[in-house]
Parts: sequence; structure tokens; C-alpha cells
Amino acid sequence: MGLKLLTEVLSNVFKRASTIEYPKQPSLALKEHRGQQYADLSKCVGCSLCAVECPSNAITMASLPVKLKHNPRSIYPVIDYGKCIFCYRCVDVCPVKAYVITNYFEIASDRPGNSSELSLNTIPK
Amino acid sequence: MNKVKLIKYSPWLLHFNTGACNGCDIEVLAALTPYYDPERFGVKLAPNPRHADVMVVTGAVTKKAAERLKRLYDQMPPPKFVIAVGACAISGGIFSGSYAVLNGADKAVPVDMYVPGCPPRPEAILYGVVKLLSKLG
Amino acid sequence: MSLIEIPVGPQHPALHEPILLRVRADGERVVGIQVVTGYNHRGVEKLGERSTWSKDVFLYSRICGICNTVHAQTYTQGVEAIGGIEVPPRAQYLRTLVMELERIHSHILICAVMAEVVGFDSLFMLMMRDREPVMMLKELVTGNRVIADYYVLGGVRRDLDEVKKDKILKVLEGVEARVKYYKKIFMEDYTITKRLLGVGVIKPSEAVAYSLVGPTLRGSGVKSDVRADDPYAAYGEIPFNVVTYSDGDSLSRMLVRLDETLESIEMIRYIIKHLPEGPIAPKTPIRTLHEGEAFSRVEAPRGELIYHIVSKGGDKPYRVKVRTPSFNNIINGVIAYRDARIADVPVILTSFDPCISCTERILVIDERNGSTKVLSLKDLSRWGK
Amino acid sequence: MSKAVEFLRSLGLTCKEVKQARRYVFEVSPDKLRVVVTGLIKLNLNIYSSTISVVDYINEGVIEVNYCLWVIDEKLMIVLRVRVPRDSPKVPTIHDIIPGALNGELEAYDLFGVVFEGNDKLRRGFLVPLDIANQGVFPLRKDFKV
Repeated sequence: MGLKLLTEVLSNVFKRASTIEYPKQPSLALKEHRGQQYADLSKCVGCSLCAVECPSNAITMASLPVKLKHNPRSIYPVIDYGKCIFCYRCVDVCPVKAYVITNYFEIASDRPGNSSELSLNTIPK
Repeated sequence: MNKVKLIKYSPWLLHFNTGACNGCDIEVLAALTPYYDPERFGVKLAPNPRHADVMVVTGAVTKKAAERLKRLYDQMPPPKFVIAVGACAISGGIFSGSYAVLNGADKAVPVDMYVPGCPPRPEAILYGVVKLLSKLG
Repeated sequence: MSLIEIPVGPQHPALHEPILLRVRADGERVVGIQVVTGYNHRGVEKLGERSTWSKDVFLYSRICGICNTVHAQTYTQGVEAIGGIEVPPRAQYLRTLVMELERIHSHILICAVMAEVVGFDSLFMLMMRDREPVMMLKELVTGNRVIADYYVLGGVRRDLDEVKKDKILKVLEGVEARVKYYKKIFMEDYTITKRLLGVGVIKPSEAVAYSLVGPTLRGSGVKSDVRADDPYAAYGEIPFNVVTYSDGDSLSRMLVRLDETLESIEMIRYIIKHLPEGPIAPKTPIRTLHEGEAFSRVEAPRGELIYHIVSKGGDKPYRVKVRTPSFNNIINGVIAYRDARIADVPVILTSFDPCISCTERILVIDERNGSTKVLSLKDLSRWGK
Repeated sequence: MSKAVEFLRSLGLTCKEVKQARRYVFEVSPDKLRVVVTGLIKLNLNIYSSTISVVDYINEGVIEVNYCLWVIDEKLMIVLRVRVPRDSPKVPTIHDIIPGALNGELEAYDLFGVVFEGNDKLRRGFLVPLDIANQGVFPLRKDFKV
């Protein structure tokens, strides 16, 4: 027992530390991780299915500032990240596959944010 | 020296579960373990609210736990800060609208940092803590 | 001699969950324990009646974060039984895979917490370190470390390819070696055996009468496992052993968990080798159901989980009754505290693998002596270490 | 044929058809419940109380109490179904016969207001927040509005 303990201690002394120096190093998040998602307005047709199917009612439909040809009702989904449970139900039910999925998770802020800015950046010029 | 600045060097966390599903709790616990090791930033779990500087609230704040939350917050010495971890602590998340839930920790105590996610990754929690510290100046 | 009442919780440095134990002590000896919960009651069952069948999968997953896929399994399995929905075999195997991954991380977690409670902090840190690869596997398969959201009615949401299979097998090899090492530590180390051996003994007949379930029941030597007795998902086709230990004390409950972890690793190897081909979900999503009811049982990491689902047709459930394993174990488990010493109370509670978010319920009093004078020690923080 | 199911049939109870395997649902009248449960326990088949599930059928004016018992030795579930009027739901307690039924009875009382006669540990407000419990309403009944 004593010898085994000694080898365990020695191997741990010479092993590289298992800590990831996170803010300096990139995190361990895999590309499969369900991170921040938002609607791509060059595809979204404003059908509101994601808002209906959201389990935590985090999606509201807001009106678009510009007219888009493929979006007759001129509305787009805004995800409230404070309410969103990142289940990706919206991604699954979307009939035109308009959601952009990322594994980005650094969205902590001093007020709950939403996806409207990210979505509006995708409006085709 | 400014008291707020002193906290910046070694904030002690108080973790309180106000009715979470345990998802956020085990991620807070995981954030304290060797892989993420927040003691690099001087972050440590406080055994007692009277020693704590930052309260980490997880979970949909139930009406019964909200009284305890207020009491714990009052017991902490100023300056004090609150981090709401997870969708439930921010707005009630999927439990918002239930008869037993207050819809967010900010209904009971002032919140300084929101960490979205269900549950957020340990890195996201660390990012929230570091961002709060850097905000203190 | 007057009795002293010591409140433990709801905020406690060792137990990260809101539960209040009112311990009545006569000197060092515990004479009564009062379990006060309800800090975690979120009214899930009422919320579920307002939402639709398909959205409720996500709600019921969030009853408990640690055992979220088993909650999703119990719910979908009940709904599929009512609707007569066939689940493709590949989806059944993938569901089983994720449930076993969850069992591994849950069992390692509670063994780590036990190490922390008895004051063996370095073991706690090591076990938490070796749990991280399992969480990574869960993220690889499902997309999130903790709450998987892997289920839809009739199937699963993500498929598994060859690269992921190889990765799972490789990581599990490392985990298996470490779990074997920890099992040895739990059986031999002086610090642990001194605190766990012979503490909180429950006899087999009592364990059945008081309706304890899961590793707590199997730790008392009663062979009862839903996976073997009442097979669901792919468990009918996967060979495995039901682990029992006969001593009924805290140590045997922990050893049941460690042995089950090793069993689960073997099961995952079998699943990956024999994964059938085919679709993983039905082509058209299921939205409405006809009338009916189902009693759906699943072996969660903590024991038998049961849902009673009543449908009156339409797109909403009429009633979903959830009974979680911890609800039986914590509240009826007060018998284990008989004549324990105060320092043993957190050990016994941890050996039940308490999951308060599952329980979220009521109060029980177990008192032998009539209380003479009750003193209240309000502040007790560094307690049990 | 299993001993437990045969015993229940010998008492003149009829089994309701359920789709799932290993589930046997029997309707029992409230006054016969204690006799049936005592007889089942005396068979020595390692029976534990899995759960007590309550369903509120508001249109029929009935509250249904389902005692789910799992028989370890025979690997089957026996559901004893008791239907009581909704305005005064009273059933005899079984927690002195099966101690493990206590938590289910406490829960059913707090959420549905089902009174288990003979159980002196029933009380309100430990699970339900006090502001709702003090109104004297039961949150899981169908007429309770959030």
C-alpha cells in the first residue's frame, strides 16, 4: 500500500497539471456544444413556429426595420438569452433551417441580453 | 484603500441553491475542481455568509427559498455582489409562471452579473466571475 | 439532560442543496430527525399540464439536473406506451448509452461528495477530476455537459458516428482504471472505512417495508433493479449483473455505486459494439395522443423512478404524476439515523445520494423521546467535518 | 399465475386491462382497502409502496387515488385504485401497514387535499408555499388557477 501510494504521488508530481488556464487558453467546449444561437434573417421567413414551440417562451417576434422579400410579415424571432434554455428546439423545428448554431458561451453580462443585434447583422445588404 | 478593490484580489463565493434542478449546482461544483481551478484568481468557497463577498445564486427562486435568500444576503458584509447563474436564476427560465416560483433572483436581491445557460458551462461561470471582478476596477 | 436542536441547512457548505435537517440530540446521540424540504418545490406537475406533449420533454428533463435523461426516458416511454409509438432500435440503444453515461457521472459525483463529507478532500478533487472526461463524452454525444435534451417523442435527436464511438471507448478505458482504483480506496482506506463501516445500518426487511429504492435497497442485500425486472429501452438485450451488498451500512451503499459504475462501462462497450443500423427518430413529429394511461418505471441512478401519465386525448397531458427515488429515500430513510452520532448525520444523508431537486416535497418527524427543552443553535457552519 | 394477482382475484376484485406488461390495475372500495393491503403484505412477497398517485377528474366529480405497489419477488406492479367523491375525499391510511407509504400520503394531502383517516402527521404548507396553503386551496386540483 505504501509503495503504491508513493508511485501515485510521484506520478502526480511529474504529470502536467490538469488545470486548463481558461481565460488565457481556449476552453474545452467541443463543436457539439449547444451554445448561443440566433436567426439568420437572410433565410428566416417569419413563420413564428419557433416562438410557438419554445418550451420556456424565450422567443418573441419583433418587427423588422427593413422590408425583405422572403419575409412577408416583416417579423423576426428575438431570443431572450436570460430565459433561453439552449435546448435547440427552435433549431429543430425551423422549416427553412434559418438558425445559426455556434458553441459560443461567453455571454455573461450585467443585464440579460438578447439575440436581436446578432440577427440584424445578418440582414442581406 | 477602497474596500471594493480589496475584494477584487480574493473574492470568496457563497453558493446558495434556491430551488435549482442541480444542473447549475454541479457545474458550480465542477468549476471549483482541478480542471478549472478558480483559486488561480483567489476565488474560494466561503463556509459562512459572514465571510462571503460574492453570492452565487442558482435555481428558480422558490417563494420559500426567497426568504432564506434575503436573510443570507443581509448577513453578508458590504460591499457584496450577486451572480445569477442559469436561466432559472435570471428569469425563472422554463419554470416561470409557476405558482411556487418568483421568476428570477433579481425579484429578491439586487443582481450584478447574469450568466445565461441551462446550465452554463463551468468556463461560462468562471467568465462571469472574472467579468464581475474586472468591472470592479 | 435537555435536548438540543441543531438545524443543518438549507445553506450548507458540504451539501449544495436546500434541505433543512432538524437534528434533535441528547449529548452526542441523535434522538430524532426532522426533514424539512419544500425549498425546492417548483410546481412542475402543474406546469406540465399547461404545456404540450412535445414541449414537456424539456420541462421534465429539468426536474433534476443530474438524472435528466432518465426523467426524459420515463416521460417519453410513458407517452409512447399510451400512443403505441414504435421506437427504432438504434434510438433505443442510443438512449441506453446516454443513460449509462449519466449513471457513471452521477455515481462518481456522489462518491466524491462522500469523500468531501468525511473530510478526505484530496480524494474529492481527484474524483471530480476523473469525472470530467465522462462529462466531455456526454457533451460529445448529446451536445451539453449536464442537461442532455437528447430525447424527442419516438426517438433521439443526434446520431453517433465512428469517430465518436472510438473516442468513447478510449476515454472509458481511462475512467475504468481510475474507478477500480477508487473502489480499492473505498474498501481499504482507513479514513473512509472508519467513517462509513457500520454507520446507518438498514436491515433488508426494513428497507422493503420503508419503501427504499435503488442502491440504498441493493446495499441492504435486496435484489431489485428495474433494468433487470422490468426491462425498458434496450436493457432487455444487454447483459449485465445486478450488484448487491448485504451489510446495509453506508459503505455497502457506496460500494454498490462503484460496482455499478464498472458494470455501466461494460454495458456501454456492448452497446457500441452491437449498435443496430437504422433511423433514429420518426419522420413526422408526434403532436397529439389518444386517451389512455401508463405507469412508466425507470431505474435512475438513485433508484426506481415512476411516472403515472394520464391522457384524455389532444395535445396536452391531463395529469403527470412524478415520484422520484430520493422522495422515498430521504423521507422514509429517517430510520437509518437511529442512535447515530451527530457527526454521522451528513454521512448517512450522503450515502442515500440525496437529490433534493427531485424530492422538493414534505416533512416527516421521527421522534422517540418527548422533547423536554429545545435549544436552538442558529449558526452552525463548519459542521460534520 | 402469480400469487399476488390470484389473491386479489379471490377477493372478488376485477382486473382492468392495461396496455403495458406487468401492470395489474384493481378497483377497490375505500372501506375494503385496509383488508386488501393487509392480506397482500401477509403473502410475504417483499412488497413496497412505489407511489400514491392522485388524479382529479373534475367533470365526474371524482378523485382517484392509485396505490402503486411493486412486488419484488414476482416482478409485477399492482395498482389499487380507490375512487372517492371530490367534495370530501377520505380514504383510510395504510402507513401503519406499509411504513413507506407515509411520504405519498403526506404529498397527496398537501397537493390534493385527500384526507388519510388515521394518519396524524398530515399537515399543510411544507411543500406548497405558505401564501397558497393559507388560502386553503390545493394547487394540483384542476380548478386551481395559477
